[in-house]
Amino acid sequence: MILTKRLLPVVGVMGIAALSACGTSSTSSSSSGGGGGNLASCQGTFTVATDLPLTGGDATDGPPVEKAAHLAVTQALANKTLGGCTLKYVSKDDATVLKNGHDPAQGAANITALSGDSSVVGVVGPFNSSVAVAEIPIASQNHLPLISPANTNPGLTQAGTSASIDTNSLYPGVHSYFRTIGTDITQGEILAYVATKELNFTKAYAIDDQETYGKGLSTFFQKSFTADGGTIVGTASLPGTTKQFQTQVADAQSKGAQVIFFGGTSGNGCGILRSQMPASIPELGGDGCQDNKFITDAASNAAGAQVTSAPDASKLPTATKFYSDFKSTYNEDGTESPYTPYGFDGMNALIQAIKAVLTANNGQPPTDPMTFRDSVAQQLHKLNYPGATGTVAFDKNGDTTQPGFSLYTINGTAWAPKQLLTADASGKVTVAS
Amino acid sequence: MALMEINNMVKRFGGLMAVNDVSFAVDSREIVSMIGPNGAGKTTAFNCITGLYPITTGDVLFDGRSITGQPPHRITRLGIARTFQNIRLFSFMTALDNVMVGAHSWMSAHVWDSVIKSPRARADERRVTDRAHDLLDQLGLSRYAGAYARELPYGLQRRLEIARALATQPRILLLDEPAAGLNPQEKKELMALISRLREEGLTIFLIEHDMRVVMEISDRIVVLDHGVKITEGRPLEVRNNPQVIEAYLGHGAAERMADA
Amino acid sequence: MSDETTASAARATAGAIGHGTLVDPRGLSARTDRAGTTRPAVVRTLAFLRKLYGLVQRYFPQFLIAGIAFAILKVYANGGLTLMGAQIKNALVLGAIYALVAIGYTMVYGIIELINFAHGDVFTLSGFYAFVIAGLSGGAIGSLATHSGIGLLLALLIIFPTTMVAAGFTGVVIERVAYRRLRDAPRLAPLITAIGVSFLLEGLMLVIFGADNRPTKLSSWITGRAVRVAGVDVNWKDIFVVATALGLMFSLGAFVRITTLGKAMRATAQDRSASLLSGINVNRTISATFFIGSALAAAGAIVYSINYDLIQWNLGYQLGIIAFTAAVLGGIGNIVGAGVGGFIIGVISVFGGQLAGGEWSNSLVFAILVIILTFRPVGLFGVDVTTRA
Amino acid sequence: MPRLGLLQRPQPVTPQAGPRGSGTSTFWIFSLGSAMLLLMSWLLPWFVRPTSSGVGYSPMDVVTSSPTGIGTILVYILAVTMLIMVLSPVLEIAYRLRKEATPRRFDTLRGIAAVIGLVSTVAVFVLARIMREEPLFGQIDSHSITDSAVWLTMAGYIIAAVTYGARQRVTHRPSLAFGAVALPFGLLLPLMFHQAPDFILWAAESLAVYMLLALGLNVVVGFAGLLDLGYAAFFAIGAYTCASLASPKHSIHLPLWVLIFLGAAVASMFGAVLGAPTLRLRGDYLAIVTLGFGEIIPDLATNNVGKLTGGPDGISSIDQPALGPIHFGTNKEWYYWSLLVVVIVVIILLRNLERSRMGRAWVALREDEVAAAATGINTTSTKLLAFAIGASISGIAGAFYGSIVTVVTPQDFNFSVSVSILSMIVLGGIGNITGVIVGSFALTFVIFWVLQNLNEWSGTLGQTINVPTLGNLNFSQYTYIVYGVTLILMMLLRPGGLIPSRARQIELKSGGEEESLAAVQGRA
Repeated sequence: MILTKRLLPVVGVMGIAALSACGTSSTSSSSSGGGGGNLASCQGTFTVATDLPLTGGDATDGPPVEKAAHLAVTQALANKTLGGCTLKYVSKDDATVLKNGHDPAQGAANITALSGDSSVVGVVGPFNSSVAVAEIPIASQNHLPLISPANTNPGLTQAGTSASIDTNSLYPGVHSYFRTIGTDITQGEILAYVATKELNFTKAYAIDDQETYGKGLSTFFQKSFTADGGTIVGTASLPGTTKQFQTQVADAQSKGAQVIFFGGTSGNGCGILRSQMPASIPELGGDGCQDNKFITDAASNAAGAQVTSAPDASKLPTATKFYSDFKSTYNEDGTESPYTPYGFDGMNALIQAIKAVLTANNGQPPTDPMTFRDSVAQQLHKLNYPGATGTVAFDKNGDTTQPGFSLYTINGTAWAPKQLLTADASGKVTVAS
Repeated sequence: MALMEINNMVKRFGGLMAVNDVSFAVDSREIVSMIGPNGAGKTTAFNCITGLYPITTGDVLFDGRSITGQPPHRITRLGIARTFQNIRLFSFMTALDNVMVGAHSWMSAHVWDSVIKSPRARADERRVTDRAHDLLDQLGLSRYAGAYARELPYGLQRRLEIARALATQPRILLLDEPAAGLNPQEKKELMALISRLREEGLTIFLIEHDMRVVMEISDRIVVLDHGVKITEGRPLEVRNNPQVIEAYLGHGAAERMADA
Repeated sequence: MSDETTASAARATAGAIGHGTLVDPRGLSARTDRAGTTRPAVVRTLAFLRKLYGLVQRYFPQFLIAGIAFAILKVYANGGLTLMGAQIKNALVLGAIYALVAIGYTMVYGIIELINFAHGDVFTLSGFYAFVIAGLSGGAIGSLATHSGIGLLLALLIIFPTTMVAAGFTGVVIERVAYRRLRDAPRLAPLITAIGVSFLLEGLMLVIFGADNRPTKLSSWITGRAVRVAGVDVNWKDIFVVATALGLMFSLGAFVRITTLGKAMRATAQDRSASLLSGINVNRTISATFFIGSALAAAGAIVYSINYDLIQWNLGYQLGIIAFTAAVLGGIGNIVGAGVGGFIIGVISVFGGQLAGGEWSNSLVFAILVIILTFRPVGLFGVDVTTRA
Repeated sequence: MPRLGLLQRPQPVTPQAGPRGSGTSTFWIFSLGSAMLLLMSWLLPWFVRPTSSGVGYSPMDVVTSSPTGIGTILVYILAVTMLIMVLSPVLEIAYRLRKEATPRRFDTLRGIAAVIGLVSTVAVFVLARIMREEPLFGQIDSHSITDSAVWLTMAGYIIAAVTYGARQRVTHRPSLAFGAVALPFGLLLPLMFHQAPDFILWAAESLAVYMLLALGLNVVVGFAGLLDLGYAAFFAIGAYTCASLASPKHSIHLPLWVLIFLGAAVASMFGAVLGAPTLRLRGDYLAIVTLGFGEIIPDLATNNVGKLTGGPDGISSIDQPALGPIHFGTNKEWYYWSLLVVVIVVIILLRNLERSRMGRAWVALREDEVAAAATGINTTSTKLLAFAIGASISGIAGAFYGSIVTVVTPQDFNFSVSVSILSMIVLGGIGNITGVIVGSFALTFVIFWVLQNLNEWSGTLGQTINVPTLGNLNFSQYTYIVYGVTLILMMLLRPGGLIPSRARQIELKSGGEEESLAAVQGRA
């Protein structure tokens, strides 16, 4: 009786695998078949989840990433990446109406709920650094792997780099946090390089949106800008609800600022600031500004903004397939947010880690959910996976091993990547392309 | 010695002198009435004495101590209780609760006692409840104990207000037109009540329009007109004072009266 | 039942009142008040606080004006004439919008003593009306406006009346549905309803127009620099905003003073029941008040869109409170006061933001709100009744 | 002998009349509540898992599959009795509309249905727990939803049985009946959903915390009649105090059980301090001043005053307490239970207070400030006490909130939080503790559970029936509309709330002009 029960799915799975291999031979490149034959005997359903801002003021950020991550799950299921085991996909929204966007408390509640569900083995998210600050300790206590496609604040992983984050206190349990994107240290260095070396500015005015991400990025930019020989003529820190920036713009102008830097997201006023600035002064910003919302907000004044953001993957040969799959699944380009492929890679990294755990465990999931989660985290550290954005691998802090950012400018009515820049450990910026 | 003494009290509203340099005294266990035409400043004087209005200049002495500038609740605690011209009961509290509110300042239970319902608070509540029932009982209101104050007939509302004032354990009771709106029978009962209160040791100071009531019960009468005290004396003296007649009936009235 | 009746009847027949002691003998003893033992230090502190309260109450306008003057001079000292000029321009533009919204608060409060909490959201809603109306003809109005000077005038002549009338009717409907039934209820009932209306409007706008701020595309209507004074670019837009606000305010002032309806409004504000007796249609007068107040908020929303090119569902909440602050600053019920209050608040938030940092400008306005309501609820220009004594 | 006027008066009002309206409301709320629970127990599995595979206990399964085992038959019986119970209020309303009383037979039938339903529910529950076997139910899955549905059915039936079985008692002693139903229901709530961590979190974070907040605000608004629109500020003060003292922020780690008292003390202090300037103000001005404070306090936190608050990111990694071997971080239901104990204690203490000299003083103040002052009530200290006590309760709520959520940010305490608490007490009944509990339950359930989960449910439904656009519906954006409509409708139609305190109801309908002592003195 037991034998037949075990055998049946094996036969079924093999049949489907063979069929899919025949039908679409190109799909199996990343899933690398069923791995060990013992994976096929795998039994069980695990849950993978995303936690991203999907509604409210952040609705332009989260949904494409969520779709990309969902796509990764769908493909893994179709490809039987985990053999006989199946994946359940849960999408959590960390935005609330009362905050009109991402809400750390909601994020914490989501992670708490996901942690409480013993079938959950990993989460892709969060998007915002302030949410990460709330979520990481809970995930750490519950051994739950978190893979962020968009958190750039270095204080999340590297102690002593952020004034507002006590990194060590974020990990009361195990270290289970990873990210597929570089940190603001790199981003700040690159932005300062662009401002001083490429645009030849010496006076900058820095505004931030008071959040973890924005304030952090602004601090790193100021540091690097000063180090590169520039002067910060003034700073301002304004709540995300701010709609009038004239006071600060006038202040900046009177202090002779050649460029205004905005550390923050377009939901918190990056584009509105641009619309209220004189066209003659350019605006410089980080990845939080690089979205369509910026362009609609900035309206006729949009040109003249330069921002760095996640490396543009849309031209990478490794990402071609992702973008075509995305297009065929959702009938959207997936290019409006550079983070989209990072969500895809994050989820794939998670699935690959799960697969590695299963393979190492003779095709069966560890019985204790905590052990399972711990093993997934360990496998993530070891991972070296060819993703859409390049090789996905994490260092001991959980940071990506290939930090880099692209510089984007407004070209007509859309963002256009100008160049890819990377920075080494000493802060030396090189133009990669 | 006078229980309550008002010295040169002045109350000014903008340019209007509502009470202008009024002085008089009320002795212990005396019934003193204050009369005067509408707008003479009687109620204003009441409000000044009980601390609802700050006095512009002048002084109010109670039992030899100045109470000028004290907040109303402290004046009440010192022993001055009052009723209002237009009845001000707590309409949505029961009659019993109204009286119990009167005893508020004589309850010793601290907030903490109330919160945890300590034995002290219970004893306190019981004592005050008993006393309130007793007061209602004696004033013929016991069957209304559980009714909202607004549900009481008008005459009984007046009586309930007196009960509430009595619950504050006053030494002097200030009644603002207690007979207003009462029928003759009720007025008679009111006069009996006031006499009895005096017999029990209370001092009464009242404003009243009803001359029959005033003349019958008052020991002394203070007459106010346009904020100024025009005379003071025993009922008979006041009744025949031409100034008073003039104040009530207009200029020349006294002569006409004398002629008639 | 019958027992009780006979009992009380028996008691009643014994006399008006029952037997026993009415006067608590303890009450007849002389007593010193517990508070009489207050320590002198406490007494002195209280006296000092009272004196301070009195001082602030009496000299609040002087303090405020001195503070503003100091702030302006400080900015001048720090950043020179250009910065000061630029900030004054910003303050006037912001103040003009606050003033237009504040008038609605002040009129409604003046006439029915209701803090129309939803007024800020009527402002936002009007912004969306303008957005919709401008977009209705497939952007024809917009292209008309950007075509030529006369085209712009035409476009403004279309958008202002339509939006203002739509907003006015919204205000009237709100009053009719939510407030009228509660006109004689205690003050707090309509206030709670007003908060409800505010939330309902915000919710509806959120659902219909989405959570993001919507560029209204009106900013391209008026462009260009009018004049450059001391290094400050004064744009046509800025002039337009301030001129519209002042124009509307003066016409409203004239309207209230001259017309029959205006007189009816003033009469109703003075004494509603007396107005009713003297033949004024109070309901219609109140409706008219709501109509005018909402229409002015709509005008504010249009100039806001032209100047800032954005509207967002929850914009009205904070702007509403700031405008309300302006209204109480000018003395609630006082139309001119509300206008002046709007400009003062504009100056406070801009210069306060410049000096203390932008993150403090909201707190500053709220602190003004708390101080003015606590110390001088009659506002800057109202004569305090206590000082008359 | 003179006859007394007293005797000629018409029928005196007897004190025993009592608040009848309140009892009837309680009865109807119970009816509605049980009907909702029963409906939910049916609909929940259907919504969440539209496929009949895996869920044995779903109405869809009952409808689509042929009866085989005892279990299925039991479920059929249950279904019929449920239908009767759910429909009976409808029938009752139909009769009421025709101004007729429901026939006695109807009561009997309903009683029988209640008993049979109760028995079969218990039977289903026990069978499902003991033997998860095929012959009984078809396929039984230990899925959370199955369990929840069974628990919900049980709760619904118990309430229905109590309500209908003891109808007279419910109408006459509403508070007692309410306690008898609410207490066990409240205690069992986490068990009903013990496999749904979302729900436990809702119960702890939203329901229990907001209930506490609503009880606190009720002291200020309901008892003392002072409309406080910035109540979230005190919540913030409590939460920040406790977060600072139980997190790595300042490396201080005090246990929650100490912090509750500390939070209450600090918040009440602030309550008195911030209340002081409002003492002389009229009702609506007071409301706006408190609103101003409600805006300033989170602003101060955002601007990181004195480097205490951590700025816009707030304070994170807040400690989670343990009670012996139970670690609250992993067993969130213990938060709920401990909060429930706190809520019950607070309710008892508040009832004591309400019926004490302080309670009377508050009502007196609310009704007539001038008369209250003239009756010896210290208006200043009485008002401040209301602010302080109200704030102290929110301080307790804040301590728990920080601990449960593990992070506090200034945005958690904005105006909409104050309004949501206000909506709860307005919905339930201003000034009435029972009403406040009902109101906070109803609104937190709708806002923080139903609306939030509808997104997910409709998404799942959309996936299954191939209408993926269903997943794009965002129900939580209706939150503001729910609050707004609640406030407007309640004020217009039923100002006393669902379960009004009798006095408040009449008062709000036909109250006169309030006149504050300050206004009187201000005339001077």
